[in-house]
Amino acid sequence: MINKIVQSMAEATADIRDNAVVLIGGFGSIGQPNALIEGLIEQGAKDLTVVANNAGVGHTGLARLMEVGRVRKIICSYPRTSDPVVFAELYRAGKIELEVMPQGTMAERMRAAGAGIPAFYTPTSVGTKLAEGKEARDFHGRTYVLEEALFGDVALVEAWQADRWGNLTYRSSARNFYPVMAMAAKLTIVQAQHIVELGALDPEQVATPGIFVDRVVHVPYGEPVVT
Amino acid sequence: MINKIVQSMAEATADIRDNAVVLIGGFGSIGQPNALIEGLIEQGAKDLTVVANNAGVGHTGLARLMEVGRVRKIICSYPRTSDPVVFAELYRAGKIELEVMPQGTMAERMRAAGAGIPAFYTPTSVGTKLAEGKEARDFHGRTYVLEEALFGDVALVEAWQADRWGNLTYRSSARNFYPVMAMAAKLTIVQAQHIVELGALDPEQVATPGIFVDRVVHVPYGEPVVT
Amino acid sequence: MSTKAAAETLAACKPWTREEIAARAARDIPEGWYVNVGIGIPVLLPNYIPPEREVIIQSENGILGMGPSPPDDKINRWLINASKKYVTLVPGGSYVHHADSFAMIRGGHLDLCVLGSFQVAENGDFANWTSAGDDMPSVGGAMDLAAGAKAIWLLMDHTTKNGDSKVMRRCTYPLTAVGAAKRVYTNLAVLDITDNGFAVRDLAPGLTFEALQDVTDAPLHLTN
Amino acid sequence: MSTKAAAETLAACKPWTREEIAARAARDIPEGWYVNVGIGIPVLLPNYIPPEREVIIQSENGILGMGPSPPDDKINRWLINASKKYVTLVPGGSYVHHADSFAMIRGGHLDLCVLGSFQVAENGDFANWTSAGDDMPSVGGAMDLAAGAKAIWLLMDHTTKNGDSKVMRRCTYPLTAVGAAKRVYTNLAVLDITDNGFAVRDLAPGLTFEALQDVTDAPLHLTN
Repeated sequence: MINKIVQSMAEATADIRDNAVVLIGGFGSIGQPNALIEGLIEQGAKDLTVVANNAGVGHTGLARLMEVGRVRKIICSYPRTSDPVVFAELYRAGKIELEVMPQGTMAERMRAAGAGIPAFYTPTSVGTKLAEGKEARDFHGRTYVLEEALFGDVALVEAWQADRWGNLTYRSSARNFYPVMAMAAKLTIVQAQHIVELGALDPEQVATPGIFVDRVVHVPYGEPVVT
Repeated sequence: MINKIVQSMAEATADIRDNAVVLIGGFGSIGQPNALIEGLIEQGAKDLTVVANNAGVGHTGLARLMEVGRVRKIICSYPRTSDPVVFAELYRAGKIELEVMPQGTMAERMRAAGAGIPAFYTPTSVGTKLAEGKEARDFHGRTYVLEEALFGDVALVEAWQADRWGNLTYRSSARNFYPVMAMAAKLTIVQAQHIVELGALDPEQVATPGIFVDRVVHVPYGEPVVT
Repeated sequence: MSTKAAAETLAACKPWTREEIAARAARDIPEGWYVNVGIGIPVLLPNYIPPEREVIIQSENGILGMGPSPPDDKINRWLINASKKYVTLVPGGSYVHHADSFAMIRGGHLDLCVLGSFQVAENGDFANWTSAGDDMPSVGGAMDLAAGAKAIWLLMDHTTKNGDSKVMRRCTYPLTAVGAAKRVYTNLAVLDITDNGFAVRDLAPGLTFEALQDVTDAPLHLTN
Repeated sequence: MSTKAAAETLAACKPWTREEIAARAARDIPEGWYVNVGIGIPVLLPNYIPPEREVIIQSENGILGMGPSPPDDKINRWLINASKKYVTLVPGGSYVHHADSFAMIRGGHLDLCVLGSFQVAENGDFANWTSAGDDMPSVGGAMDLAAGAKAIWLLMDHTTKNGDSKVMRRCTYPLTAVGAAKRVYTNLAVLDITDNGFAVRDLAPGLTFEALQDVTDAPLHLTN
């Protein structure tokens, strides 16, 4: 019997190595995999490169991971959020690297990684500072830049429902980057609010099929708090 | 009030021009937009290039469109189906052009068209006859070929449910190419089994959001017949 | 241009408020358009679309058919907009993931994107993501939106707090996109960006063309 | 090799039937693998996976978790497999669109793809989509599957009806993929494709290594 559900955070976060590229979804405070991040802190991997839309808020979750010194570099689209105090302090002290990337390019680069597309052309950023050093090429009279697939060693996912095959649903805007991050990582680890029986999810509505999921841990934390 | 639902097949198929590239979904006999194809035959556009997975079955739908001489070229992955008699006869008589393309490349090229990606690299077909003349390039030690976006002037879609904003659901494997074809075409025309009230579709389950749909016509034809 | 000239110009007319700028732009959006609204003044825009006119608002974090803020007792805590504020979904709305959301954006399916901006130039260049001294540049989805939407409108103040024009011959800040902006709504004017540069469509009450030119770096034209 | 040699070899042993080939391959699939099965002999494979062993079958037309054919009174007329036959969905199954389905395939998420083939070579090249004189080449998803799945197994007859070997030094038909095949199940043998070429894992009942070599174009090796 296939059973991707694990019983402890230690099992969930096993095998995450130093220097890993960790994909962390969520958008603002919604859908942050904070329990998995706490588990990762406990687990101890360091020198991580994190790919996330924002650079952490307050002192929890991703911000906490940075605060305890585990993140060497962050790749994100929007570091300047309401309260990026941890990131800002580390960054200004030269203790963390920052790579800023357009949000859609970030999403598409991870989708490409998951879809076996090593590189693609995009119109986004052409003629701007963020295209400097990038290979440019014209198609049908418009200029595009080449972007390569962005792989993760690990993806940390927060889902609404999960079954033992790893099929997932999300809730409202908490879906955000997760379906592409789950595809783009070698090891996809999920914290799910609800564990359901195999067959309970509507096959038309599975947002991440289990093929992209390795481990699921039940974390019924309730409602997210916007900070 | 936005209302994409039209009352006649003539309205549905208006503005399809000679020489148009027409994307037709379905896989085998499932999800074929046969009513729209009949409407297109009535409408009269000719010298069409059709993109479809198969080259028509029997004498209905796409096969009929070819039989009445409206198709100049077909781009497909699998012309050799159970009963491609119409296509085979026209093709062997030199009356229709054929371009064979790997099925996944076909789907991804349309997805790229819809997603603003002018071109991408893929490992599919490398080292085969279908890669001849294509630009090849290595990324991280593996060879890939460059494929460009595949746009349609028109997409003909068969859906299960539709609302007046053009939101769509499909049924089981009848989903197939439709979500990407709807994105890839300038004009997306839908025949839907069921018209539902705005708000009746579960927002987590809309498979094609209305932004990709231009016109919907109600065609409650019942169950498909596998031929 | 100077602080003094700007102050005099502003004193001589009745500049539009942020709400009025948003309302002015909202009035110009036809029924049926798919529109993304950015942070800053644009986030106010959906409040001013006439209720009988259906305009479908997209939020790049995967929402198509975004509605207004919910009352406190009806908040869905999994539903926020790109500014991280609670919003609602209208009937007919749906959710997608980020790659599909930006496929809509990059693929040219949005009729309009309304953004705030630091600067805009007469060639349609605009700069809204980072200034020269910014050590924490935050681009978000602005470059994807600028490259992908069929039209870009900018909602912004006409001048900085120091009275410097933000409506320029050429942008001095790092660009968000090249030649993408089509129309600008400021607190002083509505400007179209044409092949000949800025054409004035509308002026704030009491403002003259000449007074507007006095506080504008770029040369202005009258619409035909 | 000749028709006569082949006939003698076949007469001297008990070749596996199509069903036995499928069953032999099915036995080698570990629990938990995601597997796509192509047309031809592979389509029989899911019938032979032990019921207590969970193997998840993908069909490239957007089905993950494909089950067996339904009884006549339980047909879902919107659910067919890549061979255009009615199938079922197992509990835990789900549907995706074609681009997402091929993202699974091309992205390396399938543990295995089992295909039929016209020819296979000792370097792992195989040819299963078109022959030299074919005027209607039909590739379907074979090239995407060959390029994307973690492993490719081929289920095929060892020789043509004329007794010509289909297990070759080099393929003579147009290739489906270069160096992709890892294992071959024929009516006569199970072969691994190693750095040294074909290694014989198993022989049909009554067949000797030498007799197999007699009807095989490529040199064969014994497994260690």
